[in-house]
Amino acid sequence: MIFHLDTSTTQPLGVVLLKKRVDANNSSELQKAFAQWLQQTSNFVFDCTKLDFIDSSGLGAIVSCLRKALEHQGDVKLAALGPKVAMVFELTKAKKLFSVFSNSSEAIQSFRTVSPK
Amino acid sequence: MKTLLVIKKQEYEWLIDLLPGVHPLLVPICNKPFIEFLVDFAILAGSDALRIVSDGVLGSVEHYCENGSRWGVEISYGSMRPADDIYTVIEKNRRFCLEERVIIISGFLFIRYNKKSEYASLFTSLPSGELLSCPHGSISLTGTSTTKTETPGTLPFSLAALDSIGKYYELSMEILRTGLTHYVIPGYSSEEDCYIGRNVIIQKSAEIIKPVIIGNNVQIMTNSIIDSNSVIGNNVIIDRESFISGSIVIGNTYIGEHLEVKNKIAAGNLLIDPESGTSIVMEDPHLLTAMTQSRVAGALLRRVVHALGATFLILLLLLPWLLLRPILGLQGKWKRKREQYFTRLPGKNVTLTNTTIECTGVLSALAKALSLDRFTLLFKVLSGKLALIGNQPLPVNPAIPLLPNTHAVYRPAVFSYAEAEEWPEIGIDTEIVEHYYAVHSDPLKDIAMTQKALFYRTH
Amino acid sequence: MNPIITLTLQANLRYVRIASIMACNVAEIFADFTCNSTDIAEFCHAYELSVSEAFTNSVRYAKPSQPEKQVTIRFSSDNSSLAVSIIDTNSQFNPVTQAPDISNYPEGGYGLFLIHRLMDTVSYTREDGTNILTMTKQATITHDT
Amino acid sequence: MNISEKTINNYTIISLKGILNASSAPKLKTYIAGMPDEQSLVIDLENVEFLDSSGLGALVGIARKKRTSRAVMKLARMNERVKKVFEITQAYTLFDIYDDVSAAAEV
Repeated sequence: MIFHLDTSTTQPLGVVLLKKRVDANNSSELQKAFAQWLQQTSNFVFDCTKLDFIDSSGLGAIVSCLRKALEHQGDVKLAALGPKVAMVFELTKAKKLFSVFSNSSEAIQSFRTVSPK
Repeated sequence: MKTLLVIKKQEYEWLIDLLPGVHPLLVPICNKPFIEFLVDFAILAGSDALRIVSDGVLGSVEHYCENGSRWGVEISYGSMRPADDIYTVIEKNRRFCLEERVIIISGFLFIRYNKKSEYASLFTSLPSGELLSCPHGSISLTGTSTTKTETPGTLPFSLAALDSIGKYYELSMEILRTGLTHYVIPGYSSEEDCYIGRNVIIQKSAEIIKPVIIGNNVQIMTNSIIDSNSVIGNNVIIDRESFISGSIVIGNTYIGEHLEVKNKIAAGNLLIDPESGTSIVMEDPHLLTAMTQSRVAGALLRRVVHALGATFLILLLLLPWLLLRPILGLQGKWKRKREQYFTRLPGKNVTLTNTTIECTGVLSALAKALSLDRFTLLFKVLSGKLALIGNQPLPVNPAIPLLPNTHAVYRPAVFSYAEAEEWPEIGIDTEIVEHYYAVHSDPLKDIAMTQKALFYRTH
Repeated sequence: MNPIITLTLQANLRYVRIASIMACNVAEIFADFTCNSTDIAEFCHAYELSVSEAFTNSVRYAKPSQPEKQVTIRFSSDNSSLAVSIIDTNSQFNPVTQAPDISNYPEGGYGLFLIHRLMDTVSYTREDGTNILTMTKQATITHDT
Repeated sequence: MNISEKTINNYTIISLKGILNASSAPKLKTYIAGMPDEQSLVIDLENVEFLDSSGLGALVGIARKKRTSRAVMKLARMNERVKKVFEITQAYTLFDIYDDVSAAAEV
């Protein structure tokens, strides 16, 4: 999990590169870290380029990140979902909760065009 | 007329990995096993005998088709070597091919036909030789025609090679959308684009949109939607609020709550995207249900409730057991057998004493009514090795060393959910029922189900 | 399980056919009352083969030091299944079996594998110096629908 | 078990009749051992009433011998009961199996 703050946008944007797996073993790690990041910004892009396995705990963690971001008037957008991960999102209807982009620069760009309040 | 089917293992092997547990020749297309389409075609073409030749294992195909008497055609089986060409195969089946005209279908092919067309007279009049071919196989005819007629310009049938999951999906959708009246499709149908099997339970709030094929013993739960272009196999449960569209749900699959299956193939715990061939395993129990349940707390509570329940039963049954066990033992009606069973943990087995009480006489009837045959097993609940109610313990089969992975939720128990629901205790239906309850139960329901199991076992 | 018949034979390959014919006949009589006619032949063949295999094994592993060795075949049944036990006094063996690697042209080692595939349950117990291999198969009762 | 022999083309046709089990398999092995190793065979199983794994083992043994001496061994006219044993053990993958003796003896 690599986190960096992108300041090229009007408001700082948290870009998170997720690791290979987000599952029952490490999903709490993501949730804990996310609470920290929320103190710096409320807008996030989760870059899923490297993510190739996700189970329901991982999915739950990502959904809970989204919920917290929404509570802070922010958003979590997803980028570069691999085929297997995309299937899990579709199957559980979680895909409808997120804006999904084919790569992270598109996702970052989308935060620029829609000016945050 | 006779028909010789030559299908090499190499041609269908790809399907084994994708849909494990079912022989590729028996893989359902619109709920009808693949081989049956060919059997139907052979019969339409006037065959009175059909031989299936392969270099792969045909055991389950033989078991399914038997000698063909069900269709009124004589079915036999032959073997070949992987390197054999079609001429060698014909030589190896010379006796079968002798004297009569033989249609030879070679390859893992689907034949598109229309049951209303006249094939029998067509095939007797066609000249010998190859009739149609495609990169993955061909259909040809031996012997000479008895009548002299003009060969028609186009034949009223065509070939579709099955060489990828995408083709399989496309073909199923093609039949579902446009070809249902061309074939014999299982199920009751009052409209030509809707087939429903036996014992199908559809909740009032569920919605079903044509064209659709639904198999036998299917449950479609509250508020779920079966959108158009779906094939639901036998013994399937579509749980609450789920949405199925343009998808094939192979038999014996459980689709959990709140799921959305769109343009996919679901088979057991596998979900396959036919376009890319990607598949994910839904072995994670949460993916089978709503995502938010707290599993750990539930598990602990369940264990406590089960242990309390078991203690209660032990106290209740101790006296009858102490009284009846020695008597029945002396009468030789108390039979015990120790066998190895799978536990929840892979690789770990548990030895259970399987008691059977011979049901003759008042005392053994009483012992059976009180479920004394399960008495000793109750102690395994206290030690946490078994649950009070759950799945029937699976015996360790040396041929299958690991727990079959169809059991995404497997909780070996003293009593089984199937017993509580009075389902037959063997067969695939049981598995589905147990699976359903294993996913849906909570500790309180478990107590109620245990009561039910105790009650039904006495009747 | 009610006992039906017990047969004790000298541990000699000469008698393997007696054992397997007997198994076939007992199975036929049993199946006649329980299953549909179509499955009888297959049911009987399973017993004929399995007993042939088990008896052959018992004779093959009999210690040559005791030439008067015997093998006992015991049949018993309940309403729907027939059990046959092969009892001998050979040394203990490991009944777990796997498929022989056919590509090596093995001349033996198919016996227990076949039994496992033909029968529903196969259990092995060792009691007071005897081996008891019990094979059971459920007579398929086909329901008319 | 009865063993009879005839010749078609370059093949010796061995016809078996009766039971092929542990007690009769040695007879078949001895019979085959009395023939030259290079002799190609067709074994006609039509009248084999019963075959168990000892019988199968004997046939597999002959096949192996013929293979090492570059001779051919084929099987012909297997009935359903015999076929079952070949199927469970997958031994059918080792043999060329014909439904007709003369077809087997041709190639």
